[in-house]
Amino acid sequence: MDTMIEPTAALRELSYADAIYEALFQAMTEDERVFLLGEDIGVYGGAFQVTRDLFHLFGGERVIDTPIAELGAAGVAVGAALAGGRPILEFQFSDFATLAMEQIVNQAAKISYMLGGRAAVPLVMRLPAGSGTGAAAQHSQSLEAWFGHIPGLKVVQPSTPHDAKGLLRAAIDDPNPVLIFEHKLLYKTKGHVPEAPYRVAIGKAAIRRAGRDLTIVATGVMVGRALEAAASLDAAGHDVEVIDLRSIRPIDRETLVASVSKTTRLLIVHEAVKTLGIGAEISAMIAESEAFDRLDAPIRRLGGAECPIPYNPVLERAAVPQVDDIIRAATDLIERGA
Amino acid sequence: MDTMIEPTAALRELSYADAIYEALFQAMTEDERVFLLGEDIGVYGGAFQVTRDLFHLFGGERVIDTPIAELGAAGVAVGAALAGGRPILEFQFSDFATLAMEQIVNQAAKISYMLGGRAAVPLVMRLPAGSGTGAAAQHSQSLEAWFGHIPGLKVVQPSTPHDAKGLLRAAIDDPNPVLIFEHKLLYKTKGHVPEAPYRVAIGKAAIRRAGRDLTIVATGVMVGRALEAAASLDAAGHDVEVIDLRSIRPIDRETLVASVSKTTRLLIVHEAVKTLGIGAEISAMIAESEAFDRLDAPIRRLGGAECPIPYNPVLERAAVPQVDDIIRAATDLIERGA
Amino acid sequence: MDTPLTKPLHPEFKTQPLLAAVFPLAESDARAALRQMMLIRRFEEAAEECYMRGSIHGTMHLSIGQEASAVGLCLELRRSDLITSTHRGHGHCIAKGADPRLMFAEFFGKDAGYCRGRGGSMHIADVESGNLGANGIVGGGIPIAAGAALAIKQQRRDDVVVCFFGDGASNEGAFHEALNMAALWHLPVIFVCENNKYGMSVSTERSMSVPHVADRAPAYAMPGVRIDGNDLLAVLQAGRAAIDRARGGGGPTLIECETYRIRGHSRSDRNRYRTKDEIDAWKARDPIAAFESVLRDAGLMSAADIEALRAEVAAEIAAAIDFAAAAAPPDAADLTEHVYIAA
Amino acid sequence: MDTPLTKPLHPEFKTQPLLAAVFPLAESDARAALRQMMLIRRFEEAAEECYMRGSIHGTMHLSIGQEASAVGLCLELRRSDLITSTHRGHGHCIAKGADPRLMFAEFFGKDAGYCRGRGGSMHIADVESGNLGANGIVGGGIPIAAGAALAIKQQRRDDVVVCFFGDGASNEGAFHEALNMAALWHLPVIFVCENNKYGMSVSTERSMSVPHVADRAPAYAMPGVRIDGNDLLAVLQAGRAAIDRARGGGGPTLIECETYRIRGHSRSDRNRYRTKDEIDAWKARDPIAAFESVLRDAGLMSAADIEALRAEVAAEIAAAIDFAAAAAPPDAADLTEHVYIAA
Ligand SMILES: Cc1ncc(C[n+]2csc(CCOP(=O)(O)OP(=O)(O)O)c2C)c(N)n1
Ligand SMILES: Cc1ncc(C[n+]2csc(CCOP(=O)(O)OP(=O)(O)O)c2C)c(N)n1
Ligand SMILES: [Mg+2]
Ligand SMILES: [Mg+2]
Repeated sequence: MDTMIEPTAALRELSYADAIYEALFQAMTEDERVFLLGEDIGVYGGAFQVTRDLFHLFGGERVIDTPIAELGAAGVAVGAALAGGRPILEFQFSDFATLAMEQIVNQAAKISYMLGGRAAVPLVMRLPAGSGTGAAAQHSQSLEAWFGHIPGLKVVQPSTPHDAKGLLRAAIDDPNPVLIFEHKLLYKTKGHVPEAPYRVAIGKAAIRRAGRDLTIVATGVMVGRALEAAASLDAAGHDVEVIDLRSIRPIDRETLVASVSKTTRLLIVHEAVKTLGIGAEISAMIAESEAFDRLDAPIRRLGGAECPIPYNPVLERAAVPQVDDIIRAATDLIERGA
Repeated sequence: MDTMIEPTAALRELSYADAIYEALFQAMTEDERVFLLGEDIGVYGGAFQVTRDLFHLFGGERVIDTPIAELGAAGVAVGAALAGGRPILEFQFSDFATLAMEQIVNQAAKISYMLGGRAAVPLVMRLPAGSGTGAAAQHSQSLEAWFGHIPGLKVVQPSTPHDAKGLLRAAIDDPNPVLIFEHKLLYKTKGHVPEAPYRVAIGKAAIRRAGRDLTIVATGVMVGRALEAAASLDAAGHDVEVIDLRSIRPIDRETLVASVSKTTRLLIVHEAVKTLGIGAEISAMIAESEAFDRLDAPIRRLGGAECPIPYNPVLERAAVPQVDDIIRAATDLIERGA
Repeated sequence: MDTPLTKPLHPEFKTQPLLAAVFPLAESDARAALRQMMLIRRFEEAAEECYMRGSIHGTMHLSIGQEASAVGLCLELRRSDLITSTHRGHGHCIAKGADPRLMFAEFFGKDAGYCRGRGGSMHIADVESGNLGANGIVGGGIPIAAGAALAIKQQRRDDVVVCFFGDGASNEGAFHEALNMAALWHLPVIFVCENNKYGMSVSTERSMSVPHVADRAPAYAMPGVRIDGNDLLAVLQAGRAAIDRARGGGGPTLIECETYRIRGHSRSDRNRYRTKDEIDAWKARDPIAAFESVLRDAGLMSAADIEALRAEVAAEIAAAIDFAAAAAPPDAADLTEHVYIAA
Repeated sequence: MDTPLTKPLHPEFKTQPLLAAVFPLAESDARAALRQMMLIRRFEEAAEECYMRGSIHGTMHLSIGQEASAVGLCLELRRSDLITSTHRGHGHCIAKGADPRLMFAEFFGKDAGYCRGRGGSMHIADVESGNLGANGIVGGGIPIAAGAALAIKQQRRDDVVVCFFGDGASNEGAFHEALNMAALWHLPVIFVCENNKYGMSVSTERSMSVPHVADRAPAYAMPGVRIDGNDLLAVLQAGRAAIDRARGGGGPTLIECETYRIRGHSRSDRNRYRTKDEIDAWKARDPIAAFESVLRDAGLMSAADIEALRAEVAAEIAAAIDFAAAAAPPDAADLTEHVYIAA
């Protein structure tokens, strides 16, 4: 169901935020067990206006404004999931999930295993993440790698409105806890979104642009930057493949290995701090794979600088990869191994 | 000051727990700003008997039993550090740091940066970690990679009594927040520990065994297993270098690159879950380095299985690398590239 | 029965009256309650023996001396009601209806165990009988209980959730956040604090700024009830009232059961933080012995009846251990099974 | 002055008496207090203007209408006393003695700013004048304040810590954990809740199970005082008592200042959750106008004095903005400086 093309009509466009809204609306309409909880998701419509009027449409029992109490809210979501509910918990900023790690990691992730498969925690968590809004160090983190390290969790990072809707719906259907990292800069971006409900499989990367000279694996907001870079590189005669990782846990090893085996060069781009970011795992995974022997250049990563996100906008931009950085690194890799 | 050999007298041996105790005792004696806080560290002496009689020696104002409130205790430690204290916070199990991520990651790690260097958080956190005690999924995690991902933190993992004392003392001297991951299975292991205070530099790996055929980088409890494996491999004619990483953040890139450039093969062994464990970073770092071109075999990682730590002891053993696994992986690597 | 509840309660809330003049239990229920308490006691003793012998590994937190709160609360519950439990959770598990055979199988790490050998004592659970599980994280179960109650309320069921936790757990932020939400949303949950005077080695005086956990209830506009947790009938009464209230849509109650853990915190405890006198004084207030004498005095069971019951229970536990010992261990090849539930 | 404090307080704690008959401030202090409140107001208005014009980016939480709590508390503090602040922290920062020039420089992202352009509004701090910093995490500063008080106590200083936080923050577990420890250890900290009726869009009725934050104080055996937070003298009185108590070793106090945020929560707020009437009613209770009339009535300042002061303050803020605009930005090459403090 990954790509559902509506052949005749003009393609319907939605923003990323509206695509999420639509997935929520449809799931809540179809399944009365589905409910939302989070801070200011009711009348306020959510800090990023994602839940909009759902409070008015579904009422306060299905769109629950919690007190400012992230650990408790996560625990409430875990308990509700155990007792037959289908909670979707919005963290107002992903940074605040630091308060709820106990429930996410010790409880939600492990209950199924600790109970020998005799209980399930079908819990969806939505986490607006990333920098670029001038909100500084405590409102701009990209912490998805933490969750990628935890067996029992699934972690996705949609980069398009289409995937935002489809991955969210897949997450709602999933009997396991799923975290969705939504980059704040993407909420207003637009793209084709089919109206009928559909799922994008968790664990599958997407090849956004096929190419022969270099594989760029990018996540979240970096996918767009990688595509921009690829267009520039194309003009310079370099044919770059761009893969949207989409799923941080599990990782689509197969697609990555196949691509790198073909292109023989790999650049990974993410916004999270480089050290121990998802790029580390991808690099190591490829280095362990059958693609290793085909590499014609060292694997290269671009990630966030080794600092908290600063407030000053020039510093803030400098703290995460930009299109030029990608072009430079890609060119270097292609020319180096040539 | 890394290796302080006492040439004449028979080498004094201490357990890892006692080495930590000694560092605490000495620092508290020398600097009255140093104080301890944690759960049951007073009359009880700590869950692992590390703080022993310090409560009786230094009194309740310097050895503070906190209520069971990890987030609050971490915040109290941050505040005390900001106001001129030198807190050393013991988490009873590293798993419980999940409750304190907010204070550790949003506050302690970032305050210096957010305040433009105008404040410091000289805070030491001690975290007993790891599996092997039958304590199951919520008391056996190895989460050091999370903290390694966070600029502003330093993270060490001593594997010997000598380093346990020296790294702790270096951490106490450090004006930045430092986390010390202590593997529970190490507390009773013994080794040479000089009596006079000394520091082991944070950020320096140690070559525990020099060799030519393969570099094994190991952390924590895996260092001993790697050395055992190396001894076996030696008997089979394989000359293995074993590096004790010691510091997770910052990583001693130089030592690792030099070793791998020499041996041309790399195996990384840690207990933490393999995906996004420190092995991923080391692998990626080497793949990006000048050592990449010298590699004669793919980089290989051994890490924890992709599951929570199970209770059953046979499963528990199977969930983390053992000596045999290391021998097998090392042999495979050496023979593969030969 | 004397009661040690000498400190004043928070003025807004009264303690329950002592054992009601009218005996509040049907004869069959009384026998069942005694049996459950005995079963827990014998279970714990046997678990301790197995641990000493090395047939159980890891760690273990025994509830010897605290049987009345588990049994008194659960006696009033339906099977479809839920509980959340703690690291000291064997008693809750049995009281809610679990099978000791499958509990021992779990402690022995066997595939037949409730958690297929993956969880052990600290994660013992029996979702079938309504126990969502012990918890290795102090306070971890408190918001989970509130959440389960929320789901129940959304589903328009009249079931309730009983949330067990310790005095130490009431110092965790999770307690505050969960009680606030439960009260705010009138959730059908009963918060049952088993105040055994210590969180590991730290007494309530050294960890709590108020004398009683029930003193915290007014901060959530919630009834706070403090009772003698070693008096089964007092527990039963308080529990019944709170359960009825929750079931009827009246919202949560906080019940503080004053009790004592006779054994050390876990197997490695050296009891440095308390005196032998204190332990002995509480041993004299054994909840099982107390209830036995109530039953004898009321003429409901004879001494012989009681001893016969004790023997029956001992045989059940012995059989459970035999069952567990004979059961097959899990296959190491299945190590990563159950990490994810298949869609 | 009328007071809207009609709801009953928790019986154990009394509200402060209304504005004492005897004027409790020296004339110079009264003028200084008014000046500080005006400075904050003008600062906030100017910050808003700069934000609208695009010379400040990111987000911003204004404390317009809440000036009295910041100034009333800080007036009684020494420079060596400490405060912890919140996301809505400009007022606290100024009240504790920061220089508006360096604050604006920070908001403009300049190297001369208090945080060298790294922190911005949400992390504004001036450790020199005793402000340990605003905080982007709701409730994040509460345990930090307790910890700073612990260090002060260990150092045998008689300084105190004032911890500002909002009504919403009192629902966080950090609040519970920190207040318990502060009370248990008799720490010299004053917890000052600026209850402005809303945590973002959620009213206290919809987020708190008790009507008042001060109702939570008894759960920590801590005095809980509820006052009209728009009445500078009431704040001053309550603050003075609590500070004296803390300084004298008497332990912490929780002061709830009832106030209101006139502007939206942040720049993106559409005020869907409250009425214009409500906002207007509170505008009529402007803390600055109220204090001005007190000063006029007491004959301490004439209308002309007051307007002269307002002009002086406006000039100071204008100069601060000029300073900030002219200051140099940080060098992008220094991006990772200050991540670690050099040993
Ligand atoms: C979050 C957390 N902190 C600390 C511990 C270690 N620990 C286990 S039980 C316990 C004491 C709990 O006290 P209480 O809640 O009173 O329960 P009791 O053991 O007395 O039944 C402690 C500190 C833990 N398991 N989880
Ligand atoms: C831990 C955390 N949760 C949520 C937020 C988002 N947020 C910022 S301010 C705020 C409202 C805070 O309310 P209150 O404490 O009453 O302070 P006020 O804004 O009213 O001054 C929220 C929800 C945050 N910054 N931190
Ligand atoms: Mg207890
Ligand atoms: Mg507020």
